[in-house]
Amino acid sequence: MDKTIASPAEAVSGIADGSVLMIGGFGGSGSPIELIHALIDRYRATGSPGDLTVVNNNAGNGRVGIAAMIDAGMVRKMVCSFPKSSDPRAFTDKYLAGEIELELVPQGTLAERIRAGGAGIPAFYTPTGFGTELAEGKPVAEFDGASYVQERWLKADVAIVKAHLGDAHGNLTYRYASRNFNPLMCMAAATTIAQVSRIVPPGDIDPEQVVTPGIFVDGVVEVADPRQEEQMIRAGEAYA
Amino acid sequence: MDKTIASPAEAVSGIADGSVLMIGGFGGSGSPIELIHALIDRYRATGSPGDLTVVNNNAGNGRVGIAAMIDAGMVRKMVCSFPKSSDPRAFTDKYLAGEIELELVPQGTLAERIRAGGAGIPAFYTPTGFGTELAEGKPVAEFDGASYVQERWLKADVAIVKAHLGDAHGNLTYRYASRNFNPLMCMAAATTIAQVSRIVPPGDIDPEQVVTPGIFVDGVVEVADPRQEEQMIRAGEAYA
Amino acid sequence: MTWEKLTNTQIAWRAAQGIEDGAYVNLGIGFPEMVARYQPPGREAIFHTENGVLGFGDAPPEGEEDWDLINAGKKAITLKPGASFFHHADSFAMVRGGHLDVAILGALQVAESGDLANWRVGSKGVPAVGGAMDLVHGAKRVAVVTEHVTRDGEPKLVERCTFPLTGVACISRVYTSLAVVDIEDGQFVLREKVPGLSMEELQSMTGATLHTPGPLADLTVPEIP
Amino acid sequence: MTWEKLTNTQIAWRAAQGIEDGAYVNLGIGFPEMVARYQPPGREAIFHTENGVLGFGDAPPEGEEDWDLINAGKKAITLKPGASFFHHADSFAMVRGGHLDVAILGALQVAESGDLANWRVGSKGVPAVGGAMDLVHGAKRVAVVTEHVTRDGEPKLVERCTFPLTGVACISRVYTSLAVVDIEDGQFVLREKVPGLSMEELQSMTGATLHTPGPLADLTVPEIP
Repeated sequence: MDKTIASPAEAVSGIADGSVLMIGGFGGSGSPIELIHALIDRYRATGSPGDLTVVNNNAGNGRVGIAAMIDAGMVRKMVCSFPKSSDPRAFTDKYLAGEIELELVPQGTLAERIRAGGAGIPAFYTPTGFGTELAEGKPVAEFDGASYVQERWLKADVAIVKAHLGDAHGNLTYRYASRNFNPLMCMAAATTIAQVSRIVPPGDIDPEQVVTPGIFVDGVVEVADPRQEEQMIRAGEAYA
Repeated sequence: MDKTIASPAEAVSGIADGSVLMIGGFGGSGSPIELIHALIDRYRATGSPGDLTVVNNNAGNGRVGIAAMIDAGMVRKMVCSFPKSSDPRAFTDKYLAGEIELELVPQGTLAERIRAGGAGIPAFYTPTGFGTELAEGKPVAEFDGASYVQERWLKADVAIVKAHLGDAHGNLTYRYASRNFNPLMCMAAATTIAQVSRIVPPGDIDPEQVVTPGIFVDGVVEVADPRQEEQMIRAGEAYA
Repeated sequence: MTWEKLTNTQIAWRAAQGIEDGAYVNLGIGFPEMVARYQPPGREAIFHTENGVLGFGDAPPEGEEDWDLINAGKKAITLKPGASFFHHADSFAMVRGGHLDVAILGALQVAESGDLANWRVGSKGVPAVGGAMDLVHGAKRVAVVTEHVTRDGEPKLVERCTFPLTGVACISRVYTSLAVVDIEDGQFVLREKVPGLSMEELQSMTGATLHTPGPLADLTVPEIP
Repeated sequence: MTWEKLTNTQIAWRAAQGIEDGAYVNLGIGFPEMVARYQPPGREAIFHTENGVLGFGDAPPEGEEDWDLINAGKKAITLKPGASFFHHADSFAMVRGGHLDVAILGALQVAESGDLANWRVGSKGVPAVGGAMDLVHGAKRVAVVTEHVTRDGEPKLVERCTFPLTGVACISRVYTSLAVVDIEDGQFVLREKVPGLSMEELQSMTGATLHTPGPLADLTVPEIP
């Protein structure tokens, strides 16, 4: 069992045009910047993968990461809860020009839909959004006298996530609050690729401290000193 | 913030007649034996709490733990997936005599219903049990061409669980596979009491290694050398 | 008689007095975050942030930020002893599952029914909702901190929200720059108003009837620099 | 011609040959657990148990059990490098969410539709289902290991299950003491039968039509002590 992959470029080489792509992270925390940029490199070199639906809590910031994907024209649609940031130009410009679609989902519902996708639960009821425009057209039901909205699972063709330690079985740990959506997306995608700061031998991660068990992960690539999106944005960097 | 409680007797003193009581563990692994036995002591001394509905994967083994609760006559109903064990007399005798009710739930559905109770999800759909007698009378629905059963959340008045380390905030870790249903039950009960092998100062459990965050726990009681149910059964012990 | 409206820091101070020792609390991004600064002496609330941290503390000194340790507003935070990390589904299980004691949010409008509008003014621009629609469900008490009227003098406490809703019948208390108002049985119930402000004046700045079935107190807060 | 039926260990051996290197596998309690012993050289499957362990190994020597480290059958186990622990909801997310490659279960009856009955004979006694109803959904392949007929000689491969169902249309392959049978489009498709056993004899011990659209091989297994 060896799920290690030699490079970010190789790790993202199988992502197809038109894919639904989950990208971990909340803002810059837990964002797999090097995998995203490898995907942009591939798109610039080959024109593929394009026409992507990207699932992420946000819709990019500044001119790096997901924002750079949007700038590059690879993204057809965003599924997110908060498509705003300190520098939201990439998404905002395309959205106002009608060049990108948006499916806006409340943050907790987004998390739960992804978890449901990973857990084989095709639909569930939540109080969130009941009576609001984000529930329009969705089935509603009453349980024990309260009203709820039916929400559907969310699955992806591929998830790319950022973790801290990883092993050849795909077991992962995360650093601080960079956990966020990453463990859920690992569960909900047909193929999951994780960039990790360090690959360790199987057994080095205490079985009680594994956050994402390897069964949810297909490939692990080491990026020893990952860039942090927030720092890149503060430094005014652009991935162009 | 100090959720520590001095003794098992004090920890179980607030459980009322007729309560829905979740008890953690899978067989003997993760079973809060000392809290259960403190509850039996209280029932023998005061006649309360009786008429309990107990949620646990199993229905007791031998003459200790949940089996001893059943023997003592405190349990009106069991909600479980597998009411059999190496020595299932306590439940079997009462069940065949019509003296105890049984709600039989597939194990994964039991886990998911408890998680849903803790997560504010009143109902969800699962493929499990579709077309079987355990789904009789439940709503069914089709999603993407497949058939699913609607299941409801499961909540409790009180959960008693067994953990390994705990702190005054209620943060918990578990030992090996004794995790099982315990973290879910902590979420799903109005009041959760954990017995732990050791109480440590807040901050001693690495925030990344907390399995149950303290928000789900109301009381923590130290039982320094907890008994293990399986060993008690092999030794032929009875709590009578 | 003259009266003075509360500053945002004073509203935050007043809201902080309503939080019990040991309460689990989520504060909305921006203005509501200020509530954390004014915990009364001897009380310690545990703060939750949607992105998976319980028990966080103040911002670190500038230059010492770790951008893997942020709150829902994407500001750098620190940890207190007893903190924990968890993923987003567990984080919103805490929210939706009724485990938070208090959530305090900002508002565009609050209706006497308890409806809240706080995420969108109209149909223009880029819509963004974040965790607001989840937070209004589940917390045992959901309160609002807000100016009493808009910059243009329009009431923010109204009979019916005209902006898109965040949630239906979800708010139980409103701390404004002029008053403390509870929502009970579909009515605004006035609990406190700033000294010197008459009922008539306050009612004229409020878009629905203020009821006073019980005692009415002065809304007095300390000077906060 | 004479023929010999397979022993349980031989059925387990045959089922083990169908598990790829690196597969995630759940083995039902009892007879199916034996499959783990016969992984072909050079292949390593990762075993999952419902109570929250991935990557467990053999039983420890007697006397060295740790009863916090058990499998779904409540037998003591050991861990292999790369193991992990998780709670029951995550464990069944692995099951229901389609993350297991193979689940292998025992059977009372298997119908040509793929229906499985394996949890209850009738309406008497104490019913117990455990994780069986979950395991038949989600794993990419769900196989059965079983005697071909009951002790009384009744077929276990049938047109329609008469015992209470565990799951509908969930089984894709059956390893019996006499044959390997796939279930495709609501039909039993015979792949292998023990040497010397005629089609007629096998059919007479089977409760529904065995189809042979493709090549038919001898079901040969080594002697296992």
